[in-house]
Amino acid sequence: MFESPGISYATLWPVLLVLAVACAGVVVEAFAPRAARFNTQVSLALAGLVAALAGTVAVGAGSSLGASTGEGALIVDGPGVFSQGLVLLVSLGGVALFAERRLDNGVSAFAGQAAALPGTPAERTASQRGLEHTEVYPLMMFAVGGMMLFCISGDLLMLFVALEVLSLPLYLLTGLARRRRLLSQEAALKYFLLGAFSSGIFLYGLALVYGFAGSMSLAEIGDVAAEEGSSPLLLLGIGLMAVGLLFKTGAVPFHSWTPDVYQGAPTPVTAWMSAATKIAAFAAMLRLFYVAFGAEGDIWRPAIGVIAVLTMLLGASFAVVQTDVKRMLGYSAVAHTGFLLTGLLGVQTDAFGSTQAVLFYLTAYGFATLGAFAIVSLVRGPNGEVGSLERWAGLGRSNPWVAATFAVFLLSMAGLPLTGGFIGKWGVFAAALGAGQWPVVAVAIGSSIIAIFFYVRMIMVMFFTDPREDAAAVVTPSYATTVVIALSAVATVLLGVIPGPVLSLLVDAGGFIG
Amino acid sequence: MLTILVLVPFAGALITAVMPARPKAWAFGFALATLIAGIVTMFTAPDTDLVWIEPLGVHWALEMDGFGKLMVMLTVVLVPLVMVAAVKDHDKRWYAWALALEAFALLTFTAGDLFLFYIAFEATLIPAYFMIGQHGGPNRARAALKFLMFQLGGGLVLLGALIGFFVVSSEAGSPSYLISDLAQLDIGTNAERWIFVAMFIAFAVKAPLFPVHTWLADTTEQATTPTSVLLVCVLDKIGTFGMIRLCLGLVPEASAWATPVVVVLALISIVYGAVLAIGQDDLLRLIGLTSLSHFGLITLGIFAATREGLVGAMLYMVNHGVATAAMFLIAGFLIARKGTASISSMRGLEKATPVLAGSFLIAGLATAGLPGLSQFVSEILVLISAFDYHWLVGVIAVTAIVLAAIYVLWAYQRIFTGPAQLSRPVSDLDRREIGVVAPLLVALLFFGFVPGPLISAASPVVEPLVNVIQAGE
Amino acid sequence: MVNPVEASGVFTLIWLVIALPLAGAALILIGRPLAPALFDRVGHWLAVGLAGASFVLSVVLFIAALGRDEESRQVVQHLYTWFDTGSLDVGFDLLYDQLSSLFLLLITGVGTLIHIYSVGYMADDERRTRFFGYLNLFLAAMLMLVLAENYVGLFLGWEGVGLASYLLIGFWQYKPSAAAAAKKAFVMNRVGDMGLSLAIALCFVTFGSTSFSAIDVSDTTTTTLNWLGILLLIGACGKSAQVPLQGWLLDAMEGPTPVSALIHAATMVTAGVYLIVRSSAIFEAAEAASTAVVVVALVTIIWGAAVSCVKDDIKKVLAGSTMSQIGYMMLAAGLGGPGYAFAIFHLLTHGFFKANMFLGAGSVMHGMNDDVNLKHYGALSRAMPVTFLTFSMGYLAIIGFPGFAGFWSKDKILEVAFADSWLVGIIALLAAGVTAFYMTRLMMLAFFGRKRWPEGVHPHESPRIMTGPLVVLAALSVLGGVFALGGWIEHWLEPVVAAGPAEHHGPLPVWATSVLAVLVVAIGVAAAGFVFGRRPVTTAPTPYLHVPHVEDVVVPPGMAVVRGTLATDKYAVDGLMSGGPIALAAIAGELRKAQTGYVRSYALSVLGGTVLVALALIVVS
Amino acid sequence: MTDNTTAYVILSAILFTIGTIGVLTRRNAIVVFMCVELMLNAANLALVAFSRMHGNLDGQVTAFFVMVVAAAEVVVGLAIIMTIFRTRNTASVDEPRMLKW
Amino acid sequence: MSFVILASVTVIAAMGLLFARKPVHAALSLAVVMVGLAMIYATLEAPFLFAVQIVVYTGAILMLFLFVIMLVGVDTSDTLKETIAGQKVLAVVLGVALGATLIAGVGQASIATMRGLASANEGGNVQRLADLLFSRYVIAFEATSALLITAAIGAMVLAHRERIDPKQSQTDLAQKRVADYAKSGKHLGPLPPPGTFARHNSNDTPALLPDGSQSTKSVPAILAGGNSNGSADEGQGE
Repeated sequence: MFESPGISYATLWPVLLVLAVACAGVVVEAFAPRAARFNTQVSLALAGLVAALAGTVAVGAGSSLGASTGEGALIVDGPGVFSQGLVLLVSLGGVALFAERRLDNGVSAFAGQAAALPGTPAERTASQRGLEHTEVYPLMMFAVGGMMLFCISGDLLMLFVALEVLSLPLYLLTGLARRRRLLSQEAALKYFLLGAFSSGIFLYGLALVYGFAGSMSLAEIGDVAAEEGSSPLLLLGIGLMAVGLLFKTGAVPFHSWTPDVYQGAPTPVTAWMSAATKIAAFAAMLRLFYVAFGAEGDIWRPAIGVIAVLTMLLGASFAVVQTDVKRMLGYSAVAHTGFLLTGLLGVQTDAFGSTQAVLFYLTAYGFATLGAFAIVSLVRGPNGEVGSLERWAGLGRSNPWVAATFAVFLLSMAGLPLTGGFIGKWGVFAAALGAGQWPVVAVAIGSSIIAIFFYVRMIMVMFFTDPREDAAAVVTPSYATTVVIALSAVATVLLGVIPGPVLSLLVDAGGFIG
Repeated sequence: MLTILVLVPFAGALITAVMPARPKAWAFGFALATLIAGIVTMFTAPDTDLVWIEPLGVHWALEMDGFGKLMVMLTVVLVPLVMVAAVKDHDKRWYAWALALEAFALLTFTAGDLFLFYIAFEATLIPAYFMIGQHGGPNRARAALKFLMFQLGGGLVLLGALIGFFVVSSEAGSPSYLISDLAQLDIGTNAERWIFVAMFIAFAVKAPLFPVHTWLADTTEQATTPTSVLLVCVLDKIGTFGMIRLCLGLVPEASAWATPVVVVLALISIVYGAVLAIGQDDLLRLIGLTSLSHFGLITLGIFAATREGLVGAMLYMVNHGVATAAMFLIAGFLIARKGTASISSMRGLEKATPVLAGSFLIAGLATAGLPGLSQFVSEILVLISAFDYHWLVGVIAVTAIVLAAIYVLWAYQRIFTGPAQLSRPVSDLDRREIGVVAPLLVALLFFGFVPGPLISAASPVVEPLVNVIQAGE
Repeated sequence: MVNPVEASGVFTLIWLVIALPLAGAALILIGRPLAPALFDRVGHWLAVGLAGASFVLSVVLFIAALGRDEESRQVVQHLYTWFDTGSLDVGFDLLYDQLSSLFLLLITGVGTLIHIYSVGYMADDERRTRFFGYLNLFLAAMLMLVLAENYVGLFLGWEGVGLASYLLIGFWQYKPSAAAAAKKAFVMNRVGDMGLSLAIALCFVTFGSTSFSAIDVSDTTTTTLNWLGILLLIGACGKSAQVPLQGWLLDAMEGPTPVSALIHAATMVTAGVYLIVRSSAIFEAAEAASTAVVVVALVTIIWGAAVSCVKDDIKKVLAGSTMSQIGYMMLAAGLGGPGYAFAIFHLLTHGFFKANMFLGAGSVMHGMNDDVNLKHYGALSRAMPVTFLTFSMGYLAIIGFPGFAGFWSKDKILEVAFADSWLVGIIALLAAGVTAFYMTRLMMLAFFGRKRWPEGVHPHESPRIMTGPLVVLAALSVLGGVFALGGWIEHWLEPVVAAGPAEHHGPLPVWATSVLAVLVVAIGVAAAGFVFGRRPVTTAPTPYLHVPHVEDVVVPPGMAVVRGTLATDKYAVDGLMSGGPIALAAIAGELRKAQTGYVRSYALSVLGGTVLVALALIVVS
Repeated sequence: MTDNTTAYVILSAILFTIGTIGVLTRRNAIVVFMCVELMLNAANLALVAFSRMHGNLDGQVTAFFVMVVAAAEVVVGLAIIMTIFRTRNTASVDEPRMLKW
Repeated sequence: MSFVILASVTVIAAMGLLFARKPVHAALSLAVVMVGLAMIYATLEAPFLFAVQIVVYTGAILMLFLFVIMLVGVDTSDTLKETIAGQKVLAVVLGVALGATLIAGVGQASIATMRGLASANEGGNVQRLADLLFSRYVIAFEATSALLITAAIGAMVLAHRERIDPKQSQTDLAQKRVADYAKSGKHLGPLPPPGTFARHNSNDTPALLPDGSQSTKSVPAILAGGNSNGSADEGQGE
């Protein structure tokens, strides 16, 4: 009865490597002396990610693309590998941001002693001694591994496990901020409780889908669904599973955690998580919806469309009234989810279809949000990062380069031409319009206008407003952060100016397969 | 060659931004280089067509027909002039932005690819935003924001049209954004109309037309006059440029379908803008609002879609650019002297500043369409075409000439005439300022009597458009 | 009908007629700021010289034209193509024909005289040079107006004279009243220009060209022609100060007196008459339009005369009279047929005697320290003998004293009027009487009676340079009738105005009209003599006419409209545009309260979303 | 012993519903979390039932995985809850609400 | 019949989660649910899960819950009074709506009768599960290791206080005490143990000193500030 599963390690090794690095990190944590841990962990993580990235590229270029492995548990197809690569790229940036220790007097953004109570002598001692939790790197690696699995999951079970693998470290990382511990812990609690709640819903949907199809494999579900047509069981399953994924991406009305968590989490975590989670979640969502539920497209598209509309409108509108930069970017992330969902409404085509559109959007958005939050972490006052929008006034004069770079990211998020965000926006709108979803596109355009408002206002505040007395100042970061910001900016611009190569790559990568 | 035309100012912008010493001189040098490049391209300008973003069918395609030449010339001539005008109270950032604006504006006017056009169309806004926001009146930040919001709003609507084209083009085969390809495209009536509406909204915001004009006066009030010149005289032209190039050029049937509505909007703009201008106390707002009226006339000429109308509209775009530039710059010099733009706080300045007053009057009368000054020719052509379209349209449009006389002369009367009351000495235009204004005034006079070169540039472009439209009807 | 030949010989110099004064204007206006001292010394003589040169050239051209056959007296000179859109071809073309030849003589002749006069009149003005620049500019524009071969060219001159008029009325712009008057003149002229602009448009739409020679009424409906005529009439009303666009002319007297003489009496204001005569081909075929011209003319005749009766300002009396006289010309033009020629005839004689009287008035003011109030005059005949005598010539001419220029020209018009209808004739006739009345009043108050001079005023005769032109113009006022000898002017203009044969089917014989006119005039003079000669009247005999002018009716509500529009724009239009974001922010500000911070609320929204999604999927399927 | 799958699924749906309502109404974080566990258990029940219905063991395997996942989740969750409790001295989920609007 | 009984028991026990005031009671009712479910699994031909459910879920996970409840304080009880306006009503309405939708959906679905697992379980349920687990689901299985490690790290990070200073030995402590006494005359003897002379014996009840006043030092810092008897003006006796 037992058949050895045909696992193609040639295509899987990048994921396994990342997970192995995570385990190695744990070992390091256990045995390496404290002084050596930071450097070891960071180099380990960077090396692992770089190697995995190289591996992903090799897999992407290799001939085995499109094969399923582990008896269908994982599908190593073009879009999947692309999103894996993307996750790895932003995670590289994430590691660099995690490792930033120059901003806060030689310590990182993570708590010195998470177990020490906020405001106690123990906490102060930990801070003074420069303690930090180097466990964040293995945690992050686990999350990255989970995300990579999420991108290529070929069955429901894998999807669920990967979801948890990527989520649990995120819950933990959210609660590890060095400053504003209370906010951070609150964010962690909220993220965790809601995450668990939504994964419960997701799981129930999974059960229903399984009940309908009798199989966990996405492809088989797709076949059964195409054969038998829609049953309430399947539809309810789709709905509940969608909720789980929409929660992860932060779509309205499942978005409420987003601003709180984005604001509360340590900024490097926010930066990385906002980019990476969204990439992984959308990759999984695209696969799930196109491969398993493709036949029910006519049924779920209206619902997703309504959610997209709500997400865009509310995300953008709420962002308008924010006074905290991180929170504003959090709501902006919600709005972007809406735009991405617009892209989801399209169909997969041979040429430029919704898969390409969404993935490109994710690329552009990933770099922009990574860079933007990285800059947020630079802008500080006496008590750490300055979130208050008003205190950013005049930054364009005191630090023109930083402000200008931030403006580039904002403009990209706003979707202005010559930035990646524009092509991304163009793409998702085109995908949706091509599928005849013009009402959603119309709303999307409307909410883009709203969204532009707060991005542009931010630029106005930085460049055209006189600084206040307690204005924030920019702290010079280490090379790590500088490089991340610079590369993100370059990528953002390049994606706008010469998007051709990436688009061609995506077109060549084809669509999601089962 | 056309690529160079675009790249020169762009490179100039970058260099100006980083140049530690004498950045303004560098900027001016680059503006002059662009002027030279512009002149050279008048004669030898092979079209460029390179594939840019293959999956989307986007090309780096540059081409320049007679109409494009007119707009390019207007741009490359105005930029050095405003740079001279701006030298005193603008820093190097402004100069860098101005060059960037020039680069993108030139790109818009020469784009042979709709996607490229759109990118340049939107990209112009960033320099403009910073130019408004960094120099000018106390409320400039808000004005800049308002400006940008209106423009980007319009731009996003245009994006809808852009995507619509892509979808149609993809369905027809391989996608292409080349304007020449799109013109061949068979778009369904319904889609064509929607595309038209989207494009028109964008261009109406840009131009501007009633009722999406409200950013205009706020912007011109707060921005410095050199900025306003670039905005109103160059940037806004993209709106009407787009109406001709894209609305008439790509979706002629829909244009014909929408003409009644457009004409009504244009008429409202003409009268409304002029009436608003009459009621202004702020000189810069006044000048800004006159443009609303003029853009109404230009639009009217475009959509009347006769030979006279189109030629007139194209000429009008150039002439309005020159005349309004002169108005703005002179007003700027005046305001620099008085420290305020409030008309009611000026009186009897003619005595102290006869040259300034005279220049203002000439520019103002040009704006009012006095024969012998360049704007007249375009205005009469537009009026003729409007009358040709429907006599009532002509009758309403013609009120512009009275209203224009009122706002120009009343402003002149309030500012320059009456007993001189000078709390502090006010000097007349100096050499630099005359150097800025004189070329514009000479151009106004010259093209008033010899508009031939402009017309011969515009005519070949008009011919096919008129044929298409008449065939469409 | 205009059917010209190409320019040759001396006629290739037509352009120079315009170019000379234009060059003067350009030289002076640009050169003065560059070299003030030089131009202050010679600028005015330069202007005089160029105006004179232009006059000489005009005379030469006239003589040359006289020497030509009737067929080749219409000469067109194509300078260059002004603008050509493919369908609309407007050349920068000049047309020298019988009509423009007379105008050339009048404009350059009277113009030169007034230039000379101004040298004296403006001697003390520090901006005199610029004044001459403007005068030259005016001449150039006026010449362009009458020499243009098409309506667009005419419009160029038309607006050019408007500009010059604006500049000159407002020459003393430190006076707010002058500045306001200048603006008013220009704006009201522009109201007329709307008509002319539309006429150009209609002309193009109808005939496919704006050239005079392209006017061909044979293929055109009467309705179109009537509209064309009415549009032209509107244009003419503005420029020629005809009711209802007459209001600016009285205010225009704020300008220096030579300006009033040249522009607002002799030349520019008659441009409307020129326009109608030039468009005679259209009016001949457009009966309703012609009738409209007649009606406007009659109303203006009465209005102008009435105004003149009650004004105490000497220049305004003359201005009202000008209106009235131009009304006569319009009347003649509107009546058609030989009337066109008579209109031009009266235009010429009026140009002489009215310029004469204006300059005389200027001379008086010069002596009276620029006081214009008739109440402060009196008994000036001895203080200023030359002025008095020359003014008297003008006076006799205008009231139509037999033998004087005005007699002949007005007589012709009365003939035509009576030929048309009793009513028209009688109104014209009575107005002639009123003319005699108010002019006599002016004479009595200014030159006779007691001295009413304010203190410190010592009237004196003007210098020779001013009286010289007065004498010349006085002579012309007397002798202007020569044009009518043997119906010369009718014959001369016949090829242009397309007049029918001069037939008289009037109810009265020609001689009876003349006699009646003389009688009525005599009564008018007598009445004035009776009223003002016997007792020292120092106030106007009737209460000021409280008839509102058009602009008084239009401006206040106009400003209300402006204010209303401003408010609309600020609150309604911009409110809608910019208020959207504000409303959105307000709504979002309220809605975001849903983000309570309670994790359970968040969970609630997740659950709510779940229920909705689930239900939606079920429902959709 | 019944062969009717529907009954099991309905039971699981009821448990699931109770779980969700509990999450929304209970304030003690631990209890809230227990309700989440109830939801997972409900899903497990459905999985096992469906597994039997379809005659394959995928559902059972999944249920097993869910238990593993739940175990890990519980550890992490309780750790977070403990942290909050130690800081604030309360396990109420309503208490930490500095992040809002 | 057994299903009906088990179903009723589980549902009633599940209701306990909604209505039990004390977390402990909730945990215990959850235990009942889990055991009930385990029995249902047994009836559903899932003997392995039956065991795992009891061992892992009831035995491990629930014990963890209980443990934490102990840490947090067994006494703490939830008031069931709702503080967020409309929350309870909406929660019930939406929850019931969801449940109704699910039940209706499931009811409508044409669910086949059970095929039974006889063939699938051939050779033993555990063996067949293992076959699947190590073939088709082996990657997921591996991935769960990541989960478990994450959980372990998480617990360590959040709960473990790393020792920063070297541990003080008895000698060190004694020397320090004496030094303090020498310097500031600080009490040399041991602190009173908690609960001494007190009416309650929980950790957070301060000891009463012989003079009847309370000693704050007797309460662990972590519990100080909680609701104990007479904490309002503690320490005044010293």
